[in-house]
Amino acid sequence: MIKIEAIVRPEKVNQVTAALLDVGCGGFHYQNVTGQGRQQGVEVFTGRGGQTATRAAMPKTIITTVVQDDQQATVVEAIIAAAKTGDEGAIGDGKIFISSVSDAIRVRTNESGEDVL
Amino acid sequence: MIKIEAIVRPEKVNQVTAALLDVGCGGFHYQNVTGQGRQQGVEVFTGRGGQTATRAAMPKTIITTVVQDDQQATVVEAIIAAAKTGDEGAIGDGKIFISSVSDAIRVRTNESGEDVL
Amino acid sequence: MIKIEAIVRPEKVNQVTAALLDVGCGGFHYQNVTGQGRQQGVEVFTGRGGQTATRAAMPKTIITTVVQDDQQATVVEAIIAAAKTGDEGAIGDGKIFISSVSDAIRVRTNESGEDVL
Amino acid sequence: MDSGNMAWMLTASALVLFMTPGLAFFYGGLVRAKNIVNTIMLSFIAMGVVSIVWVLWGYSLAFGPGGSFIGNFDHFALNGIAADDGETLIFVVFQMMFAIITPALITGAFAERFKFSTYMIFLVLWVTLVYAPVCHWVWAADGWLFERGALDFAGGTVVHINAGIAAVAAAWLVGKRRNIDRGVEPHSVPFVVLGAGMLWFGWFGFNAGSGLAANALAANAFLVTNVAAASAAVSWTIIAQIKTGKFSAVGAASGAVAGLVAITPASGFVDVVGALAIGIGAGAICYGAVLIRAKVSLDDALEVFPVHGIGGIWGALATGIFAVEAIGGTAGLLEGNGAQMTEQFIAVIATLIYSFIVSVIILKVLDVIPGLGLRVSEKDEDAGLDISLHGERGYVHDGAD
Amino acid sequence: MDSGNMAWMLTASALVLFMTPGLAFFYGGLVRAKNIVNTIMLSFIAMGVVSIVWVLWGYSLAFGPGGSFIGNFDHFALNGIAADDGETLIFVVFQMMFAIITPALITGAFAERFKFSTYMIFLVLWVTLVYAPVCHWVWAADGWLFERGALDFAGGTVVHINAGIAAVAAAWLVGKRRNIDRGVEPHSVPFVVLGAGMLWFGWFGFNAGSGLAANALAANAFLVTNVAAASAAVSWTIIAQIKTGKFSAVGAASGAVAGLVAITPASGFVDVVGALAIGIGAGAICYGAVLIRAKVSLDDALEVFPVHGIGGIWGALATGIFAVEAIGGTAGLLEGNGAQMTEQFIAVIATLIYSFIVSVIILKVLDVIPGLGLRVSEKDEDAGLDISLHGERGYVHDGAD
Amino acid sequence: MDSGNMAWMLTASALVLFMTPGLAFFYGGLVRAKNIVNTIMLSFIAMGVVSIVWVLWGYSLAFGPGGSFIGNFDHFALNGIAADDGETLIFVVFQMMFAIITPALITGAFAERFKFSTYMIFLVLWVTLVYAPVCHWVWAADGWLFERGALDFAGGTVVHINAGIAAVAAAWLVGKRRNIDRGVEPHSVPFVVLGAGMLWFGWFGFNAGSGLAANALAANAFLVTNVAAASAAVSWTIIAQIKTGKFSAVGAASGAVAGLVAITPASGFVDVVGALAIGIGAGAICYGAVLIRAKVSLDDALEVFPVHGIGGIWGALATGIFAVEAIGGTAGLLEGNGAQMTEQFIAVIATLIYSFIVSVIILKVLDVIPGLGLRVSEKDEDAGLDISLHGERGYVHDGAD
Ligand SMILES: Nc1ncnc2c1ncn2[C@@H]1O[C@H](COP(=O)(O)OP(=O)(O)O)[C@@H](O)[C@H]1O
Ligand SMILES: Nc1ncnc2c1ncn2[C@@H]1O[C@H](COP(=O)(O)OP(=O)(O)O)[C@@H](O)[C@H]1O
Ligand SMILES: Nc1ncnc2c1ncn2[C@@H]1O[C@H](COP(=O)(O)OP(=O)(O)O)[C@@H](O)[C@H]1O
Repeated sequence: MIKIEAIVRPEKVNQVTAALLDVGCGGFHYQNVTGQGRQQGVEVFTGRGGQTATRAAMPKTIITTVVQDDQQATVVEAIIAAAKTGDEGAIGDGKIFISSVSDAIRVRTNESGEDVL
Repeated sequence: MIKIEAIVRPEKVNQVTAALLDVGCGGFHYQNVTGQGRQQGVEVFTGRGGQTATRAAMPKTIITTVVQDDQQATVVEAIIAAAKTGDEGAIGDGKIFISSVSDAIRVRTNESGEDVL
Repeated sequence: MIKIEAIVRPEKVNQVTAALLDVGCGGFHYQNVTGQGRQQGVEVFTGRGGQTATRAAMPKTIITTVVQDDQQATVVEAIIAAAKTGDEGAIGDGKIFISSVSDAIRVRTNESGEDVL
Repeated sequence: MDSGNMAWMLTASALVLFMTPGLAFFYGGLVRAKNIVNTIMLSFIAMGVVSIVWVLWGYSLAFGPGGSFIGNFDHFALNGIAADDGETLIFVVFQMMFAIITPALITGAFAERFKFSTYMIFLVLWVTLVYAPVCHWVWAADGWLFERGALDFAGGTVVHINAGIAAVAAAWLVGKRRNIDRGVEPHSVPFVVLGAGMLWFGWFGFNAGSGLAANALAANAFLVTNVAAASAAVSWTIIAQIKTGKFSAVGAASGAVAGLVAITPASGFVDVVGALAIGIGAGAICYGAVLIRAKVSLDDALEVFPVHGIGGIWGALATGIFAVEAIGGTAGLLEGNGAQMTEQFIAVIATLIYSFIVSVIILKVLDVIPGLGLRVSEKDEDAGLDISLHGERGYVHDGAD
Repeated sequence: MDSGNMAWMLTASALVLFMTPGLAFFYGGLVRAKNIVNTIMLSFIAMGVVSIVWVLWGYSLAFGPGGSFIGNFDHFALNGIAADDGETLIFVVFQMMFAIITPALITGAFAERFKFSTYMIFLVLWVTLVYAPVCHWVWAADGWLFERGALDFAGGTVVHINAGIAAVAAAWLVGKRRNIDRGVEPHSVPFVVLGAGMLWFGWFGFNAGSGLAANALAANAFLVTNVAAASAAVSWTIIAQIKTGKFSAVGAASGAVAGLVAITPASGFVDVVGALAIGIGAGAICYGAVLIRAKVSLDDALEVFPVHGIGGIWGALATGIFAVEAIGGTAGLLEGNGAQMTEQFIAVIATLIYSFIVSVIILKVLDVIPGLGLRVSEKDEDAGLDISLHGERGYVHDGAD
Repeated sequence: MDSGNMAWMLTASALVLFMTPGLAFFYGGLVRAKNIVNTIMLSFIAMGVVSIVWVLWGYSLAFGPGGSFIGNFDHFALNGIAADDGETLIFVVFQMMFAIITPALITGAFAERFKFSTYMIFLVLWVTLVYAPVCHWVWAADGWLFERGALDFAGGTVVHINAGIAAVAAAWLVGKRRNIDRGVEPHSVPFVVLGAGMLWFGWFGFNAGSGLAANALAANAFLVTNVAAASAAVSWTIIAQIKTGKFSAVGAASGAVAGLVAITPASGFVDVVGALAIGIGAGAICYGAVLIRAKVSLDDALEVFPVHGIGGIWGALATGIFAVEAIGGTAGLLEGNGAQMTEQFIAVIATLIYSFIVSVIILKVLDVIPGLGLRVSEKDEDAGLDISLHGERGYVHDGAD
């Protein structure tokens, strides 16, 4: 079992989660984070609206799904297709991290293993 | 060291965290996420309250605790006991994922290893 | 590749993220969580402000960065330096967990591996 | 009614109406985030349901001719009120706003677990069977308490004691919330203070409007209202600080409301010194009442009885103590008129008994009617009433939306 | 103008001004969190821009002498209004507040995607070319609709139909929002209800102030305004509940607004029974209109036409149906004066046609002017207008701040 | 006082009271989420503490007979004011609301780091030693500035310059906040605009109530108040847009407040053209002042001096420039009365000097009293004042509650 964590633009969440379901992911969860990578900062007003400051850390959403090892390629591809801005992509489109999960348990039934996903 | 991530119903957080302390977990943290699994969607109003739409992704809370390897069974059992709806359980009660952690460090003291947990 | 997750006091986030950039981290993301460890609870008012209750779970922020294996020591040191309260540290300063990441992919370019970080 | 008095009564009516959204936010901030929509809606829909009941038969029962106990249906749908009778029309309006907020106050007792459909019917029954009669007793020219000379300038008995004791009945019959052993932290302190600010603002219409004129009595009522709210906010805050070491904002807001409750019956009768005493007393007494309430098993979730019930009783008695003849025409205990205290006692006791009993009966009946019932299912309560009853989440901030 | 009437008109003007922040929150709660600042700002800046336009030339065009179609520039910068002419000064003020909220209402149609710089110019043009003339037709002594005898007490045609149909033009020309196939959940139901509460409160100034006096007519207008809002809130809530099983708070709030819209033209002419009919009708009709709107491809994002357009049309016609001679001096259909319906129809149709055509022309022109254009870029829309146009995030709760 | 004037003064008093919760939200939205409760509470408790001080001795010191510098204790606890003297009673009330909001304005300077217990004592001392005397100078019949003929219709010097310069003293003595090098993003823009909306609404009572009557002067004051707020909101917004490319909502709200501040002293003396000039000037000048303030090391956290101090000075001088004899009975510079400018200057300078010195003394004394002190500990500041001083979190949305 592997965990796939995709950090994407918040406005892409609906597309990415739809794509996950399309390729047969059994579930996922997502949450808002603030993230910074190579993306250039945006200018925001501070204080009473006179001054501005540059913030490089931007709102992102991290979508996590645990899948079977052999689903990695399909899922990653699906995420990329859904999360990319246009055909070219744009800085800040996000990253995907893969790590291994040793077990999964379903609370409702105590089942564990790949069936749970 | 292992990381136990339990995605549970938000209303179960107090019970689950109490259970974690009971079985000797040294610490945990939790946060709200939106998650979707097999749970059937709920109908919510959209726009000005005339139309409705079905949302399958529901508010969940993910509770994370890092424990020693040999605590896995006890902790998982405790979480399940606390997070299950009734005796039967209900769809949407959540899932638990286990993964390995290679090290833990305490900021305050620079200590590392199992003592930190 | 390793994932470094630092749970720190919310008021330390700016210092910690600045320290990460200083030591050459390519990116990070953070989010608010509620956490409990050895930290003693604080008293909060409940209901209509007459009664109080002790809450041991306190607002924390978790900062996640994925880096190359050999950066572990530098990054952890930087985080500790930035997140510690005073020279002594104080209970509740937080913890850092290390785990391994098997791959990283950049959404924009499909690149993968260490170059992505 | 001259244009000046009419101008003030139009304004005062708008101000009192604005109290109900204020209450929605005051109560809404105190509950858990998963029940914010429900809590706000309990107040908001009262503006809808009670307005209709009031113009159809509520006003007629409360102020129509009848007996010393209740009016009749002569003014059904405002029948018989001439289009150019501004004085009566604005009185209907002003009183409507009181009828709206009174049952909305009760909702604090059963917050986070009451069935909404049942509540809508409860509103109709309670305004008809409890509010209208008690209002008639105290304020109608032929009401029995009015005739005895009980003083209630702006609704200490009619509104606050009445709602406060009905809240006890409701909290008792609907039972304790699930999973609240750790206490409930208010999910939005800003909303609590926003609500308190709106209530304080609107209360000037409530009290200074209750003389139905823009005159010195109104100015005095306005003054003492502000002073009582202020001194109760300060006294609650300081007492809580002494006890806990912290300055609770929810406490300050609750203190202000307690002071406003207590000055309500007195606002046409006392001077600024009386107002200070009433306010300081209200902060202390209601704070203590909250602590006691927390010790008994009654889950009056948002402390309706400790604040409105006890605050109202304190105000009713304090009116008897501090009334100044030069202001409202009636002397109180301190000016040597001990007899007034008796009347105040009678009004309090009568309201407590009547309202409690009839509220219990109404709720019991609603509980057994098939398809109604008082309480939502455990599942709905756990998930939060917003999603389960209203199909709405209070706050949607996730990336997907 | 005596002091009582002046007191009421000062108050009423303040109340109507307060509706625009109310609208900001009502609309703001309905959009996604990434567009809250923009949505609020669309209303707030209208208070700025339109006030200036109004005192410079808007008032003069609307109420200055001229012809039956539009005034002239005689009162440019309020030229010729004496400093001691309180009656005219307060009329300028009161009417200014109407001119502010009308274009603010339109913003609901193009929420979440309109260019802010273009909007500021749109405000100037629309108030000048659409609002001022229609206002002149209906309310100026020499306006052609006024002379024909069309009834519009507080702005059913001038404000609501006018804004509602301009909303159709705007939603059509700016096009559909991106990525809304799943529907948009309101990001803050509390804000929606807060806004509705502020609107309801302020609307008493709107309607009960429109007689320009504190008298029985104002009291009646106040009464029927409250009753219509209440009954529409209840009817929308119940109908939606029957259809979906849930009690939508946004629905209750929308119902209240629909009722307030519908009673606006009628509030000086109907009695409480008429108000009940108008309110119940408004809740049902506007709810249905929202459902129909969702089926056509017009992305009138916050349902301006279904609520203000359809609600306003219903109100204008209902005024013709339910007008009671004893109240406003004109009988309606039910009292045998069928002819009034014709006038109401003419006013509705004229406003619909004129406002739609001129709004389309204004928007088309703004669209083609280099550097302007109606719609933000896809990138800005996706990222949210708050960050991209305003350099502000609505809510900053992360640990770093 | 006739019923019409009384009606308006009752309303105006309620409106001014409502400004303080407005300020709580305006300021509250600007701070970081961890200090929202504290910031709101700083305003809210002023409603408590100052009301008590005012009726006990504040009013008497400000308006009691005495000398040209300060009143005396003749009216301690409103002693000697007859129960039927509505005119005096409502004046006490109306002025009380001004005494409440003035020190609340100061709190913006020391937001996010001031000790709450010290603040409660500061309120008592500052209202007694600074507010009451300055108020006496300007508005009491025997005040020295009043006798010289300085114009301050609604409180430009008494309220805004006074609070603005005290804010400098406070920001200086309490010192800079920790960890703000990256600037502080307002944590809730909606709350900022909500607060601005409430302030704008309440300000009609502030300015149009300051003539103590419902007449043409009040109507004019209302008109110019709205126009100045509007034009300052627009001018600030546009200037900031030119400089940064973004339309800041916080800027628009700040501009509106700056315009309201600047028109305050002038509102009984200028016409609509003067109001446009004052408003546009206020937006530009206060925006510039904010930019300059950001360059000096004074951490006036929420820009109290740039907006209220500078805005108030601009308003005081502009009153001397734009006063129109036909409106307020005094001509200004543009009508050839250059001498008025001298009086305006003297009033400004006297207030700046007196308020600054006495504020410094008060704060210095409070700083050295054992157990008090101005500033919270570093630990408390880092953790946020809500948890550490108030035992409350502003927002609790986590799953556990
Ligand atoms: N090394 C990293 N560890 C954790 N998160 C990262 C890392 N690098 C980037 N991220 C996350 O991914 C997001 C997108 O990264 P960014 O570098 O801006 O985009 P791109 O990869 O297209 O250049 C960042 O905002 C951040 O949340
Ligand atoms: N494969 C998965 N990866 C990540 N999270 C998951 C996965 N499957 C389920 N979840 C999370 O667990 C929650 C409960 O899952 P669900 O399937 O509804 O319950 P059950 O397992 O009882 O049928 C989901 O809402 C989601 O947050
Ligand atoms: N075993 C654990 N698993 C996950 N998170 C933990 C664990 N122990 C501590 N934490 C997190 O770290 C934070 C700091 O821990 P705490 O024990 O209070 O500090 P310290 O390590 O300085 O004593 C906690 O609030 C919690 O969020």
